[in-house]
Amino acid sequence: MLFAGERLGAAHRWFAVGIAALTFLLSLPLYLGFDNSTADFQFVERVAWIPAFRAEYFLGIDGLSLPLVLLTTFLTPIVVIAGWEVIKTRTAQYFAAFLILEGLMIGVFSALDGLLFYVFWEAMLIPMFIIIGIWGGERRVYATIKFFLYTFLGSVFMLLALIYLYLQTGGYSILGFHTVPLSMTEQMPIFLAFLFAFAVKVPMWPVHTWLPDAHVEAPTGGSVILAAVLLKMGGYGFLRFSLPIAPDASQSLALLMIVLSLVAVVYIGFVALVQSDLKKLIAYSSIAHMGFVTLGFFIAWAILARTGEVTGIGMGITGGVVQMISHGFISGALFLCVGIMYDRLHTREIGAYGGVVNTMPVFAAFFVLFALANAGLPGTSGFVGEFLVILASFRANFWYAVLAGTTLILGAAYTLWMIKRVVFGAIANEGVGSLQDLSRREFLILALMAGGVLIIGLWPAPLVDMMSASVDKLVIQVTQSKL
Amino acid sequence: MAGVIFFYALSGVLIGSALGVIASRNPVHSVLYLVLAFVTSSVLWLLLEAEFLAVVLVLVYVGAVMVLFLFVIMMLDVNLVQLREGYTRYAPLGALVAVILAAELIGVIWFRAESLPASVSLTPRPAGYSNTEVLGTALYTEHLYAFELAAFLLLLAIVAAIVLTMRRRPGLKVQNVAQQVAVRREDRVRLVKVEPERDA
Amino acid sequence: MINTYLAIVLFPLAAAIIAGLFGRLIGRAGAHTVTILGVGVACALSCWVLWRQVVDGYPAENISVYTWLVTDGVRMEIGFLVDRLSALMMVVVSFVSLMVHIYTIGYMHDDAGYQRFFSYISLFTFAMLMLVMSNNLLQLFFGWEAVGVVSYLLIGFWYTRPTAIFANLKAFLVNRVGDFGFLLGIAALLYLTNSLDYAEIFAAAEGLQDRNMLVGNWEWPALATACILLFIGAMGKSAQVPLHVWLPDSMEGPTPISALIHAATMVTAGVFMVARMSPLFEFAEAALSFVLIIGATTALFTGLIALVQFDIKRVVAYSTLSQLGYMMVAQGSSAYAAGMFHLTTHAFFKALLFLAAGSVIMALHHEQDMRRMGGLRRHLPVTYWTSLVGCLALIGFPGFAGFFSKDALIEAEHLANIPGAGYAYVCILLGVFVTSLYTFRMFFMVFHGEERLDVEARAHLHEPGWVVKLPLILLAIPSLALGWLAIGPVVFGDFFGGSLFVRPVHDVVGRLGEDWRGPVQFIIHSFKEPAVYLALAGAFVAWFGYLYRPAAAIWVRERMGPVQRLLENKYYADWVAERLLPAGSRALGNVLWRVGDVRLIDGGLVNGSARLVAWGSELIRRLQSGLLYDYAFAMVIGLAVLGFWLLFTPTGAG
Amino acid sequence: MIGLEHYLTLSAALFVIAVAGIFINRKNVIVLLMCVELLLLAVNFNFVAFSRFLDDTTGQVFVFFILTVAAAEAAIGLAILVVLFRSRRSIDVQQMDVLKG
Repeated sequence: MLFAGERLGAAHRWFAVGIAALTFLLSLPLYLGFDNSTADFQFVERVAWIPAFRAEYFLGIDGLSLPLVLLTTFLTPIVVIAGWEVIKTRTAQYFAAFLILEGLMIGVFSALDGLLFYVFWEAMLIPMFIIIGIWGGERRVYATIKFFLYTFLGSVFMLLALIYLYLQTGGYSILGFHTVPLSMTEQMPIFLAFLFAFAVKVPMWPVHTWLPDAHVEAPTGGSVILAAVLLKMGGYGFLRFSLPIAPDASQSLALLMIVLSLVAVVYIGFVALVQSDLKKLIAYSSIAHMGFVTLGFFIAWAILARTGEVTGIGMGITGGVVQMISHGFISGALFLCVGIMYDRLHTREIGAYGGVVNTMPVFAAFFVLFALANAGLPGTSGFVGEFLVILASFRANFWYAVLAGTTLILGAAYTLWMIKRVVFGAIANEGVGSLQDLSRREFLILALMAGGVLIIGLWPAPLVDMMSASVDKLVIQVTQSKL
Repeated sequence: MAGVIFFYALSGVLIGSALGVIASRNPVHSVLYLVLAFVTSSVLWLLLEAEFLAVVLVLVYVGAVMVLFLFVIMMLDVNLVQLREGYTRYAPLGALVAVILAAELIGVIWFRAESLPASVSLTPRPAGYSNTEVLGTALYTEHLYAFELAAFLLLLAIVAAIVLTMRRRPGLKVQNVAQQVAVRREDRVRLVKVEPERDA
Repeated sequence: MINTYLAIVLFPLAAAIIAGLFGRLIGRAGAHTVTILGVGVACALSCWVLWRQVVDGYPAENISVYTWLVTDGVRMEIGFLVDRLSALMMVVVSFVSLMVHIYTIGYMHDDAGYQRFFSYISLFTFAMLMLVMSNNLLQLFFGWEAVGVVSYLLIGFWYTRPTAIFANLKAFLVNRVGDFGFLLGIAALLYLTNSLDYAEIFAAAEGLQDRNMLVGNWEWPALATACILLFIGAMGKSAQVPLHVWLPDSMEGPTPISALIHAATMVTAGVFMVARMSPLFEFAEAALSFVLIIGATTALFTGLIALVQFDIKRVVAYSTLSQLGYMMVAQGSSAYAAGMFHLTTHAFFKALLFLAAGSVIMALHHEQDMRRMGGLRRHLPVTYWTSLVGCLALIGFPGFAGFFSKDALIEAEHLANIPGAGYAYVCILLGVFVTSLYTFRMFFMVFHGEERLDVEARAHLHEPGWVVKLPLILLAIPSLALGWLAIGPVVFGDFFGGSLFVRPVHDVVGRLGEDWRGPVQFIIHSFKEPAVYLALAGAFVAWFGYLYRPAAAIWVRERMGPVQRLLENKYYADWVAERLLPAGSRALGNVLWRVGDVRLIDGGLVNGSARLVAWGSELIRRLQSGLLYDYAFAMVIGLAVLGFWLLFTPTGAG
Repeated sequence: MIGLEHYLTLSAALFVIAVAGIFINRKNVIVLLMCVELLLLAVNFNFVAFSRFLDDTTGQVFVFFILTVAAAEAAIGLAILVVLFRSRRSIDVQQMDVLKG
């Protein structure tokens, strides 16, 4: 595809979509065959990779990684379709980059070998770098370099930690990492190393400035994948590495993490309020939502401290994971909507729009649905994650819940204010007047995303049952000290 | 007792000449000071009963190298005025560092040198002791390879110096013997078939 | 029985989806028939359910439909709890919604978004029914927010009007502030009882009575905190004082939805929720007095604002606000039955008043300002008589529905002895006077006095068709009769049965009911109470001021200059909500963004480190001066330092 | 009685002066070369002193080699100097900062 793409002519688009759809179909048996009751890893593939370091090609999924894998396979065909007419130059390489990216992302989510995980983690940057770098907007070079350096700098520390762990356990298997006893002086640097790598990816508050730039400059497909899946790697990393491997260090730094998450929710909420660029606004809103994810993970010890029992910790972590999945759908869909508008009017400024509903009613309906989901309307997936996290954080501390709760108001404020200025109102200018409504292709992708958002919103039971066993195991791991 | 006075006098001259080398305005003066320094040190070496080396120093080294210096200075008609400027902007600082360095070295020699055979008295020399003979045997037995190497080094220096400075001045008509010898018959002789002409 | 409940809920939803998505296909007629059919079925079924519950004594049912989510030992389900309380509410909601559906055919006749409007109002009915029938906090919250969203869509129905889209954003955000408190209340209850299901929570309520909860570093009574938080949600939805700013602005929406939202359903959700949570509130004394004080304040002060309004719909809106205050007062004094009864009667006569106002507006070709009305008695007879019934019911004229529910409520509150009861009693008495004053001020200005109509309005002044008049009459009947029939069984009898839980110490309604011997005796008894006289006095003052000698009204207005201005600016509540808060948060957002993100993080951390590296390399570049002796000097310094370290520092000398 | 320290002090002084000569003189390259010669002289001095006091001729052998090296170095140094002069027209150290960063 990468090399022979052009020669295929028009067919290469169908070819790309075919492959992406095929991968999604292949991932279905993963879900159907998945046994919810056990917490250990399933569909395990284990082949010696670099015998010298005893690093193995060791893949497997459990309750936590399966939903993320499904999210990736579900979104990639949509992203490929979304980029169909939009991308004019070198389309074959564009689709190839996405397919490679998809493979690497699935690799990250299913890698159970430390080195393999790291390889996938770094390799995943390259296609993203290319996507933003070549097909991006005006300031794409600055944005993509910043994105690359930020993430790369973060993950270098992770490599150190992985090597140290390798020395401790003699192998790279993550399962080994989870059980190896580590003293506090060991756990703290390891946790900080992982923290730095994942905090950049989530992104957490102080290291988040790369996201708005990357989103503004990325092409539609790129920013959908960036928002929908790449941000989840940070969250997944916390679950797979930081919490189980260094529980005591996590406990001591839990307050810091909670404060950072709450700052992300409130501070970024206000910042999002004043954005005039659509994509920046959605980028900031996704930072605020991801703040919930980290909040959900790190209130475990606060709950333990206050109530003494374990109930509520599982709810927080489940809430975090569900929030990740739902955020994937919602912010992905919002970016698709912005992309659709950008394809027509080539501007992302809110000021340039107004009264879109008059000329594009169907699109407006979808856009309002996704905006409400972004504001956490019950019945949509946006609500489920936030609801669980707020309930759990109330057990930890009243004021955590209050601060987290402000997202209800702030979220609604900046999202619906944007809707008021863009969608509602009289037709602002002749540009908006000349808009045509959705094409069949765009309708299809938005409908798929809306389906995802509503299904998880109305009936999240299957998603939660899928991960309940793994969450319980994680809760046990988290509460046991490893000193 | 004479040795001590003698030693101090010579040391004074030596240091004075060394200072002269670096302090004098005119490069010629500094070369001459350098010669003085070498001669004084060779005499001191005599004190240390290293006669052969002392003589070699003066004969070979001073004779050849110092003369070379003088020759080069004379050749390069360096305008002396420009050289008057005096020292770099941080001369005082440099001097300070030199003093520190000196203090360190002297500190090592005098205060810390417990392992030195400080007060060993000079071992008396056996009667027929001849420095040159001992040196010669050492040179040609243990250090033969080094010696050959040194010789080769000198050859290399000569060739290098010539290669560096040799240049063919454009105007010079020099006979290139090698080329003349290497000429072949074809370059010089050309067989031509000429039609005999009849007078019409 | 589950499929009947499912039918009640799903029919309006299905109708909404059909009308919404396939609006163009089925055309205007198709849309309204489908939706009316859907809501009609729901109404019929709910009446049947109510009938069975009340007459046949069918027991309350608590069924769960499906499991929404199970995590950490907490089962979250979607289910129905149908007891007398929710059955009554189901009937009220579906009946009024049906009336509005029929009425809209006339009102929205020439509006482009006809189908869209119908799908919205039946979606609204679905959301309201889900809220009312839910058996756990999660579904209650789902209904709560869904109703908020649909009201957002309805208020902003004419989306091309800037004031409309401003009003709907404001309404949604203020509701969201309420929901914020509501969600924290749910979280508190989950924390205390580890379950979201009503049955389990109510069972555990007794035990939680005196348990304290750690809030930050204060010890607050647990149950009271939870109930107050829940009540904040109710304040948002039922527009109690601090969060009432959105209600008057939601007039931007079409009149039917003002009737639907303000009279019958959405706003009363708060009152219903407090009644539903009565088992909790009973054990939280602090929460009850909080409700009482807020309700009383709302009742009096919003009533005063109504005095200075000239837009007919705004007057009715503010009157709804103050009536809601009355209902909350009833709930606060544990007279839940009286509160619910007032809610029911209010639903009917307020919907009547709204639709009457709508018909006046339609008649005068969308003229809403009372100053350009007057003397319509002769032109709109049916509207005149029905709105007279509505006004008398509203002020609590003896014999009308409003009288029975309001007086019962006032006397019950009089008997309450929880802190704040005295203040509340004074407020509601003054409120009665103010209510009758503004009601009859509106009545006289619209129907009596000289005609201040502008020319073209009078030209085609016509009474709207039967599609409008029929609902008016249908709503007038219960405003008249309901009081006589229902007060006995509903308030004093055991109509609500188990669904309302009242602790004996708070049972004011019970004590009031001891000497209850029928409605007539209640009317005679009420003459001993000040309420009725205040109502009549209010009406007289209104008559005197606006008909007999208008000059007197103007004279009063000059004297009350500052008070007038205060009322006009609605105590500057609007100023805070529209100017201060948004501008403040935007300013904060800008500061955080400009300083925080752009300058500090981006400038300092990211580009800053880049600049640092550049500066460093510049410095080092200068070291390479190219002069030979500089290098030599550097070497010698190195040598000196090494020597120094070697000789004089302990490590070196070792 | 002249002990080994005296000789070492003398050679140290010589060394230091030579070193100072290298980096504080402004004049020209030749002085630099001369200073290098001086340095080597100081070193030879040490060798001779030690060989005398430790009664071991290898020191002197070494001096012998140092001299050859010094000679070679001087020769090449001057050759470079000549070439430098030819291309630069002056041997003033001040201008020769082509290496400037």
